[in-house]
This record gives sequence, C-alpha cells and structure tokens, in this order.
Amino acid sequence: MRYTRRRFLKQSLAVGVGLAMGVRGQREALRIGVVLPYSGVYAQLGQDITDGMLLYLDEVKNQAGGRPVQLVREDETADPSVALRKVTKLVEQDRVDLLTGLVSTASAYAVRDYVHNSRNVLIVSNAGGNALTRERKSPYIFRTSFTSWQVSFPLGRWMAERLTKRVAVVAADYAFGRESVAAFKESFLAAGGQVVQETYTPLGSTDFSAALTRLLQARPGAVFAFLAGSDAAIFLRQYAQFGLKDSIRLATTGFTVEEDVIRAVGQAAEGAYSSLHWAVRLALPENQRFVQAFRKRFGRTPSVYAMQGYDTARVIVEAVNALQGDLSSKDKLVEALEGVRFRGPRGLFEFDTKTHQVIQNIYVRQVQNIGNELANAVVADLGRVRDPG
Amino acid sequence: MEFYLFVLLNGLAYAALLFLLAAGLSLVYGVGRVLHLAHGGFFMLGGYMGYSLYQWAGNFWLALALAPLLALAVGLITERLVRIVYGPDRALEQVLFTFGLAFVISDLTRFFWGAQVLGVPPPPVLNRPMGLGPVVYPAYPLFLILVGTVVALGLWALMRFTRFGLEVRAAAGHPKMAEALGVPTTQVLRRTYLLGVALAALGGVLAAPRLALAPGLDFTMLILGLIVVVIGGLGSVTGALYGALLVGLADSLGRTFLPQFALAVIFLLMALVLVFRPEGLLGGRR
Amino acid sequence: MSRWFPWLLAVLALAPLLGGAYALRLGTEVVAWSLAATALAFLYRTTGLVSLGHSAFFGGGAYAVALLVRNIGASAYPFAVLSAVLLGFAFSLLLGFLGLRSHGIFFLMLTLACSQIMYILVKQGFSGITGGDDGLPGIPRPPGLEEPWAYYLAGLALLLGVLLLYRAFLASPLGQVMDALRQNERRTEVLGYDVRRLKLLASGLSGALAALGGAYLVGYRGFVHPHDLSWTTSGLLLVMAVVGGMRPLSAGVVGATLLIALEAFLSSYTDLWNLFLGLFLMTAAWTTLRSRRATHVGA
Amino acid sequence: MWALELRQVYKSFGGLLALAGVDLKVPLGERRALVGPNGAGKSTLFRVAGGESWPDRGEVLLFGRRVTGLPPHRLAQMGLARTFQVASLFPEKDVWEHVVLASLAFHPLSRRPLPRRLGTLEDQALEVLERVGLSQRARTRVAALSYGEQRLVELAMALAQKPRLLLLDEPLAGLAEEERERVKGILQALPREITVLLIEHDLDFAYGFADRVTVLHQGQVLREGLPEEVRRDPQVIEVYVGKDQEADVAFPSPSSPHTGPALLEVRGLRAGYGQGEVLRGVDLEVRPGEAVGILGRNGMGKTTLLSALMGFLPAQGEILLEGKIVPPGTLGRAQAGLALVPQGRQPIPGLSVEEELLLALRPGRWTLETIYELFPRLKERRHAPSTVLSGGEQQMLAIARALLRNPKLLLLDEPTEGLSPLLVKTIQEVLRELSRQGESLLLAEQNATFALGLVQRVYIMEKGQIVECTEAAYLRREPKRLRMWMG
Repeated sequence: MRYTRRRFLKQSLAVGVGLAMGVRGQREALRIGVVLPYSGVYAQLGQDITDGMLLYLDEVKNQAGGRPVQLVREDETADPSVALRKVTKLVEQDRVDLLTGLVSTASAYAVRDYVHNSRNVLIVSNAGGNALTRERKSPYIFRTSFTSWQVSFPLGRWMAERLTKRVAVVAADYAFGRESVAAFKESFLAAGGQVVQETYTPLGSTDFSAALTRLLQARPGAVFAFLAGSDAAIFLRQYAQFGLKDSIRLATTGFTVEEDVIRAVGQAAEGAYSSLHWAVRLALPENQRFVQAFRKRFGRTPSVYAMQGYDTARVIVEAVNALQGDLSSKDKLVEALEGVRFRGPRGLFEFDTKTHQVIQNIYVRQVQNIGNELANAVVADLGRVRDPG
Repeated sequence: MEFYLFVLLNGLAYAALLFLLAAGLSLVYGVGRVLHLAHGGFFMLGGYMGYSLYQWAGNFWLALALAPLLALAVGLITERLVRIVYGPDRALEQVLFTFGLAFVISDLTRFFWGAQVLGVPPPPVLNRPMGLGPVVYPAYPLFLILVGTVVALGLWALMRFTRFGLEVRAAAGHPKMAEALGVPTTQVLRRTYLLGVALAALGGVLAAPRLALAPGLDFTMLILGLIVVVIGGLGSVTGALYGALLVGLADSLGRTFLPQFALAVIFLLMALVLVFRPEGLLGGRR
Repeated sequence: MSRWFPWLLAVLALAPLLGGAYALRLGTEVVAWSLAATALAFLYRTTGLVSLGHSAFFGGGAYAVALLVRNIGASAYPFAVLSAVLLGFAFSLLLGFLGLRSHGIFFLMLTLACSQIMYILVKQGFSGITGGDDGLPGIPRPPGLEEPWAYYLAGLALLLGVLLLYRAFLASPLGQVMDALRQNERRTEVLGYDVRRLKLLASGLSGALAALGGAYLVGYRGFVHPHDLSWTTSGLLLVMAVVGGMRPLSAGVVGATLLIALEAFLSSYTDLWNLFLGLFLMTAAWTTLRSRRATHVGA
Repeated sequence: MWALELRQVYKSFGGLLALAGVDLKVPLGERRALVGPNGAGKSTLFRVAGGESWPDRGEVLLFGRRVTGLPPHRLAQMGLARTFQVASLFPEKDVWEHVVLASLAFHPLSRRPLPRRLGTLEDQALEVLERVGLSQRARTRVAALSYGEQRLVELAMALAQKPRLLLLDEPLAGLAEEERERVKGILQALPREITVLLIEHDLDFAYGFADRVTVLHQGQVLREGLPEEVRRDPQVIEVYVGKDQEADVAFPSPSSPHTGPALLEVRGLRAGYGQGEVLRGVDLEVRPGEAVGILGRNGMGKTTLLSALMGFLPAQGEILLEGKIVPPGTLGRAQAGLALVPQGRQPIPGLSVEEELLLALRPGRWTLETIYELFPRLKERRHAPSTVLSGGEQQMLAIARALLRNPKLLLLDEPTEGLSPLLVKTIQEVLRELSRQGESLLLAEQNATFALGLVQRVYIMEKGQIVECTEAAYLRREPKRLRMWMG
C-alpha cells in the first residue's frame, strides 16, 4: 500500500536527518519510543496515531527543544507480553528518552509495572482502561486519549434527559465494553433512567442477529451500544437490515461510529448519536486546520486516533521545549508535562496533575448527511469532564 | 413464537456461509488427504476482491460473479505451491506448509487492502426488511439461505450426476483402484482444490455485506470451517452440509441464550462429537 | 551434527547474560517456550499424537501460579509451581482420556476445542477471579530470583534438567516402549503393553511439563493474559515443535529459539513480519520433505 | 481344559460374512493346523482369537477363561503370542530391540522410567536371535532387513514372549529356501507345553507338523481330524484344488495357434515390499487373443506379479505392451490398455454398481448393454452401493468394470477366491466366453482345475520365479504332474 512504502521512506528520512544533525555536533536527537500495533486487528489505529504524530512533527520541522526528533517504532501486536518485550527493548537497547503509544488496555496494564519501576516516562495515546488513572496510576504515566469512564459517563445523563428513560444495552464483552457500560449506567440511572435489557456479545462476533432479535422483543425507547472495529460495522449494518435504524434510536460512544466505520457501512450509521472528546466537524479553528492539513498530507479524513496522535506529539514537543531539550532529570520532565496546556483540535487540552489524565470536553454528535457526505456533526457540548481518579 | 423463527433463520443464514467455506475444505481432504489451512484466507480474499470489484463496477451482482473467478486465478498459483505437500503420511509438513501459506495470504491481503474495516452494502433490492407474515426479517440473510440451498443442491448434483463428481468420489473412496480404472487422481485433486477456492471466495463475497472485512477474519473463519468439517465428517459434501447446519444453528442458539459463550458452545459441541464419534458424525466414511 | 551441537547450545544459552536486560528477557522467554514446545514434542515422540491445545496447560500453568502467588504472596512460589504442575498433569490426563479413541486431525481438533473452552471461560467466564481480558498484573518475582540474570540462569538449569530427564527417559525401558508405541500402536498392544495407560501417562507428563513452562514464564513477566491460552499460542507451540523436527530431543528448544528470534527480529523491521514468518514455515516444510525423501527408508 | 475355544463365532465386514458360526476346540499342548483356500476366513479367525477384533456373536475362551471383548494386551498377559502375515514391526528400531521389547512386556522393569542396563534380557534376546539365525543382523535397523528376515523377527518376538498359546500366521510365506528349513526346525523343536495354532499354505509342512487339522471354507469348519484323513478327504481336495473334472467337457480348442508378435512381454521383473525381494526376475509373454494362466501355491508371488504389472508397487525390469515400454504409473498403464481384476475385488466405497461401471467405461467393443447381458445380476443390483454386494456379485463387478476399459490385456488375480462352487462355474463360463471372443487374459489362480479349463498356456510359479511353462492340455492329461507342483 502506498503509505507503507512512503512512510518507510519518510521514516528513514527522519532517522537520516536526526543522524545528520547528530554528526554535525548539534544537540543529540530526541529519541521517542513508539509502541503501537502495526499488524493484526488494530493495525489501522496504530497507523492513524503514527500519522497524527508525523503531521505535528512536520509542523514543528521535527524540532523539540532544539533537538531533532526521532521516532523509534515497534509493533505492539495483539500479545501484551510482546508489548512488554518491545518496551524493554526500546528502553534498554535503543536508549529512548521517553515512550508513547499502546492501543490495547491489556498491553498498557502489562507494561505499567515495568515503566513505573524503571522510572521511564510513558504517554499513553489510546488505551482507555480506567485503572491507569486510578488504582494503578503512576507519576511517570500520562494519557492524552481518554478513560472509558470519561467518554460514557456524560452520555448517560444526556440520554435520560433528552432521549428516553427506557434503554436497552448491547456491548462487546471485554473490559473496555464493561467499563463504558458501567459508567453510562452510573449517570443514566442517577438521572432516573431504567435499563430494560443488557446483552454482552463476544469480541469479534460475526453475527448480531440474535442480540437484535432480543432488542425487538424488549421494545426499548433507545439502545446504548458499545462496540469497536469490525464488530461495530457488522452491528450497524444488521441494525439497519433488521429495520431497527428507523424505529429505535441508537446511541453509542464515538468509537462505534467513527469515520472509518461510517465509510464501511454508509447509510446504516445515519442518525446514530455518540459521545466522544472530538468530532471531524467540530467548529474550532484549530480543528479545521488540523483536518485540512491531515487530508492534504494523507489523502483521507483523520480519525479520533489520528487527532490523539497529533496532540500526543504536541504534548511531548511542548514539554521538551519547556526544558530546552534537557531531559536529564525525570522529575523535571514530569513537571514540564504536567504544565502542558494548549488549545488543540479537541478544544482546551490540559492534564489533571493528580492523575496525569487529560481533562477535556465531551461532545454529543450525530451522524448526519451534510452536503451528501455522512459525518459526525456536533449536537451538544457536555463541558469539561475530569476523571474522578 | 416468531422469536424462534428468527433464531432458526439466523442460524440457517450463518450455516449457508459456513457450508460454502467447509465444502471445499472437506473435499480437498477427502480427495487428497490434504488439510488446507489457508482456506480461511481465500474466504477473506473473496470478500476483499468483492469489495474492490464493487468499488470499481458499483454493482454487487457483478462483484458476486467476478470475485470467485479472480480468486480462482490466485488459486491456480497457490495450488502449484501446495502440490509440494500432496501425498500420504505428510500431516505435519502439510500443517506447517498451509499454515505458512495462510500467514502469507493474510499479510498480502492487508498489504493491498489496508487494515481498515471495509464493507460492501447489500444490493438495493435486498437492503430492506422483508415482511414474513406478521413478522419483519432482513432480506439479505434470506438471500444467503437461498444461495446456500442452491449451492448445496448444485454440489450434490455435481457429485451425483457428473463425470467430475464421480471421479472425485472414486478418488476419495479408493485412490489406487480409481487410478487403475483410468481416473487421473492428481488432476482430480487439482480441480477439487480450485473448486474449493472458488466456493470459499463466493462465500467471502456473500459474507461481505453481512460481516465486515478486517484483518483476522481469515483465521476466525478457518477455525469455524475446521469445526464444521470435523463435526460433519471430513471428506464429503454431505459431511460439510451436516456440519454447517449443526454449527450454524448451535451458534445462533448460543448467541441467543448464552451470548457471551456462543463460541464456547460450538467448541463444546465439537468436543462432545469427537469424544463419542472419534471420526466425526459421518464417521470414517470418506 | 551432534558432536558440536551441545557447544553451540552452550554459547547460545550464555549469550543473553552478556547482552543486557532486553537479551535476558528474550532469553527467559525462549526458555519458557522451549519447555512447553518440548512438552508437545514429547507427546508426539511417545504416542504419535499431535496437539493443538497445549496452550491450555502452558497458559493454565501460568494462571495457576499467578492466582496462587497473587493471593498468598511470593513465599508461596514453590507450592504454586508444584500445584500448577499437578493441575497440568491432571487436566492433560483428562484430555488424554477423552482422546483415547481419536487419532490424527480429530485428536488435534479435540485438543483445540478443550483449550478454547478454557480460554473463553478464563476470558469471559470468571473475569472476577481471572481478571478477564485485562489479565492479571502485579505478580511478584520468586524470592531469591528477582534479578533477571539469576532468573534466567535458574530457567536454563531447569531446561537442562528437563532435557537430561527426557534423554534418560528415552533410554529407559519405559521410554523405549513408548517410542515403540508411536511407531506401531497395534503391535505394541499385541505384545502385551496396556497402550491406553501408556498414552494417559504420556499425556499427563506432557501437560505437567507444559504447565512448568507456564509457571516459569509468569514468574519473570509479572502478569498473565488470556492470550497465553489462545489458539494462536497453541499454534505457535506446534509450529515450534514441528520446525524443530518433532522427534529429536532438542526439537522444542531449536524451534522455540528460531521462532522467537525470527519474530523479535522481523517485527522491528517490517509490519509484514507475518508474511516472512509464513514464507519461513513454507520453506521449512519443503526442506523437511526433501530431506525425508532423501533418507526415506522402505518398510 | 482347552487352550483355545471358539463357540459359534460370527464376524462380518460390510456385506461379507467372514466367519459364519465357527466352533473350535484346541486342547492344551496340541499343534493344530488351520487350512483352507484364500478368503476362507483364516486371518479373521486369528484376529478374533487374538482379541484384535471382537466377534459379532459367539464366545472366545482362552485357557478356560472367557476373554470375548478383552483388549489384546490382556490376552497377551495370559500367555498368548502371535505373528502377522504381513510383518508389523517398529521401522526405527533395531532387531535386538524388538526381541527385548517382546520379553519386557511382563517384566517389572518395563515400568521403569530411568535408564537401566537390561543385561539379562539382552542376552536372552541374542539367544533367541541365534535360534532364528539373525544374530549377525541383531544391531541393524529392522527397516534394512529383507522381507524374509523381517518375518523371522516376527517369529523371534513371539518366541521371546515365552507364550503358552502361539498363533502363527503363515510363518513360512516369503522366506528363502534356507530360512524355510531353519523355521521348520524351530517349530518342530518347540516344547510340547506350548499350544500352537498354525495357518500355512505349505501343506506338506502343515500336515507334517500338526497333530490335528481344521479345514475352513467360506467362514465355516468344513472338516476336522488327523492330518492323513483330512488330506485324502475328497471334499477338502475339491475345495482346494477344484473338482477333478473328467476330460468329458469339450474344452474350447484354441481357434488358431497364437503366433505373431507378443502382446505382452516381461523381461527380468524384480519387485517386493520394502527391502524384501518377492519377485526374483520373472520372464513371461502373452500373445494376442491368448489366455495364459499363472499357477502356484499361495504366497509364491502371483499377486505381487500382477500388482507390479499394474504399477501398484515399484519394480525393476522391462514390461512391453505391443512392443512398446509401458508408462511407469498405474494411470499410464490403465490408459495404455492394461486392466486388472484385483485380488479381494476392491469395490470403491461411496459408489454404486452402475457408477463404478460408468467410471471405468472407455469406448470400444464392450458397452454397458453388452456387460449387462453378460452379467444380468449386475443389472438388477445396479443402483446398490458396491460395498454391500455379496462376494460373487462383487467379483462380477470387478470383471465387468475391467472389461468396460476395453483393455488390450485383462489381468485377473484369483477371481474364484472365497466363491461357492456354483459361482466358480459361472465365472469360468464367462471367462471362457471372453476368451472365445478373442479377449487376451492373464489369469493368476490357485484353483488349478478352474484355470486349466480355461487357459491355453500355463506358467508355474514357485517362490517368486517361473519354474515351468507348459501347454494347459498337457497338464490336463497329467493330473499327477499338476499335483506335484500344487501340493
């Protein structure tokens, strides 16, 4: 595929530039260890996040605190023990200055102890498990993406007030799914809602007709669904095929109806509400610029993962700029990162100094047909959401 | 009452896809004693080719017709490779070789089509719920059941009434004697392999509107295909049919009553069959 | 081949000690996988049965140790490892019993079924206890072996011990009988050996050794995840044993070293490392066939 | 007390009833020979007695204890040992290891998981090997042994088990002359406490060795008694060698002396299973339109010869059809014009009668209609699966599908095996009709009378070589000469 070859060239170019600078006695290159899935089911997320980072690094001409930036990439694969092995390689063999990446929560938990004990700074750019901000947080671990609680909790109250008090829940049966449903129910029940039916389907299901048949029986006012990747695409298409699309409103978290899923299912996604910390059509100047730049550079619309990559690169560069490129002291780096605050594509970006989790706005969006193109339009801004920690 | 009708129809639609995948797998083992672990790869390849054809031609039916032929072209190449491991008592080498081939196909597919989740919309005429008496049920799965039945009958007729079918059953039944009666068993194996590839690709295209095309689909379908042929009995079309129906219905029941453990239900079913009938339901009858 | 082979092994084995933490971690992982792959090769060597479900014992052993140590504490390691091995023996005995009448592809699929049922139960069934698909983190290192090089050396000694035991077993009368069982089960039974009991014993020992491998794996890694029970882990174990030649004593060790080194090396340089792994497997199958045909002995 | 007792044992495979109510009582210490033509059920009886397959009905008692349904290893523990007709050994092990394995079975050491020098057992093994004459081959891998030597390993293993009841399945078959003498010596020298049940086609030895003889025919005990009585019993002779047809029936005088270039020429054909050499340089020829017979006792290599001609097993030497070298594989030879009616008929599972015929059909003189005329029974049964046909019907099917190939040369391998006399008659008429219509036949047959009533020329085969080639008419006139060869 074009990207792989071009990215490969691009990658070696960055290395070349980095080395060249190094050779001419300039400051030594800032080496960032990137652990993302480049093979297997989550390969697309890995690629989006990497493209987001490369886009921002281009904007700052690959400079951070006067030092050229160099990304050292490793494949996280689907096996958490491989992720841990790659993190160890990056720290001990490639001597990286700091780490970023990790799409799957299981991999994040797997590397958490090693990163904490070896006092290496890790900036998680996707994995959303709540524990990394709560009982298993670490001063050296920051997160620029989200926690499952952050994305789902606000939606509960909004749905109870605006859509219906009778909801049926369909969710993929894995930790991320269960945490999101728990957060959703927390606010939905508090706002007087009632969950009439809960169905958990195995991850990687290829057929949801059974769950949809049960939905038809329960006759809820609306459905809260939590699915990702191919599960989301299959579910949405069968939701439409069963005629549910027009009869029962669907609300999900943003991941279920992200741009790549809309591209895959088209009409079937229309009308679906979703809550997320970003939307392609979010009317913010920074966001428009980001979306145009990404489309020009990569020829496709950015996804929330690309936006997270973009912001992650910015967090790193701004922190290193604050230290003028001197990363000798880990504690100073942590302080610098805590101090990072900027207006990005998603709006105001700042860290909660207690949990090192991003504090961000959560928006309610709906898939609408605007100018015969289906995309997530923002219908409500649920304000600043901070994970309780 | 219509709830159980749904469960049945969901199961049959799923069985149709499983049958298309398993028929080829079972026949190739029957004729050549070769376990083709790359078969799931051709199912996925068929789906991706259907996607590209649909993008290019904009017509689902054209994609449905052309994808199996395209997959056949790839099948011609891989058949030449798999020929290395044909022959008796080479089970270990066959597992290694076809497992490697499955990896190659899986990565090449990702190289050409990328890792995004891709989908093919069902043809407009089928993209709406159908009224089945008092009840509403999506049209596409019914179409799948129809195609599954047509292909099952077609294969049954092919096996029963054509020269090719006769030679396949003879080569599967008694290879040495078949050759003494002039049946070119290696030729037959080649044609069976290509038939299997085309069927799997057809299954892939049909599945695209129902499932999503994403990396990993090949190995998911391979496991299901192996379960179907092992439960139904390796080596014959009828074995694949019984297995597909049983697994399809068990899966649908599992998903309805034990949603989290649907896959476990299927594995439990296979384990039970294998403990009491060590050679699958139809036994050793190849 | 056999004269300089032990020396090569010695050099390879001690290399990680000089290579720093990453090489040590890689080496420790090779030792753990070697134990489990040797267990799978042992089952084939003594009964001719090929298993695609050894992740049930490999991952099962890891989970057993993880659960016990996490709840009781690091001091419970000896007890935890012992019970993991016994559980491995018991489960494998049960699987062997269920599969007494089946052979070839049907036994393979039975082992796949049993390991997948265990995988789903651990992943979704008892997520309260097993941590579901986030896995179980925070598993302490065994007392006295906290240092990576110490842990690696202990593993090496364990692996060496197991291989010596395996070699002794093959030379023992019982080992000879079981080797005969693989070559001609019917004849062995007619000579007066209770083939069923022998196959159960072989299954039990194989399960126990794989569980030992799992216990060793989790001791250094600090966490355990349902992926250790998945069919891809069983597939990798089988591929390791087959690439190692299945029959020789060193099949598991050679296979594990080759595959892990290949995967670690390739995946750092290309996203399509599975493609090259696939090509490697195809050529491995082709060369074993060609060499087998060359030395094919009638009978 | 009986060493071995079978009470009303029935056993069937698919459509064929192999054992139809067999009663057998072998007293302790007796040497019993079990004789009968091929397909009479001897090997099935051995498998049932050895516990490898369980009877559909009836009881098996070993040393007075009921053992029906017990696995073979329990019977072995009670003192039963057996050898196999086709050597069943451990390809990767040496000869001495085989014998040690045999004697280790009930030895406490067999359960010892740690290495231990098996000093005494090894010595015993070498001693047994000395007795069977394999001592120099002790350290060689069994796969490198000749066919005969592998049979000797089988015997050595059985002896090493120190059995109380010994089942010997054709111990002399496939042995070289010198090995046959040695085995005969060993068997004669066996201690009398060991009860022996012997299947052997070398009737001279069998009758000499056994105290009593049981004749099996079509799954039933035809006759039982002292060797001399049984040998002369006309019923037994007829079953074996075929009724002594008086010269009354007008044999088809061959239409014209068959001259001209040979249809089939075989020069120096050598073949065998694995290392064992069964065919030791066979030369023969068949002229167009001629019916040639290959006679010889069982186990002399008749089936190996036809299988080698058909390409079922690798062979060296020259095979020419109509002057041209035949292609190597079975497929090539089938297309070149060879067709085989195999021993045991080999129906194809999964196909019906008519389907097998249609499969074989090649354009030519024989068509489906003409075949149905020749075999009306097949027309009635044409939709039945071929595997459930009776023995006779399957034989007709095997001949019919070979004919539909419209071959240049029809090879027939013991077409009368296991058939009733009436069926043998019909098959003979059919083959005579074919010969009269000019089909070239090459018939390998143990039933000499059947063959002589059909063929023009005869080759006699003895231990893998052609030892005699005469006109069939001459042998018809000289039954003495015939019996000399057929025993």
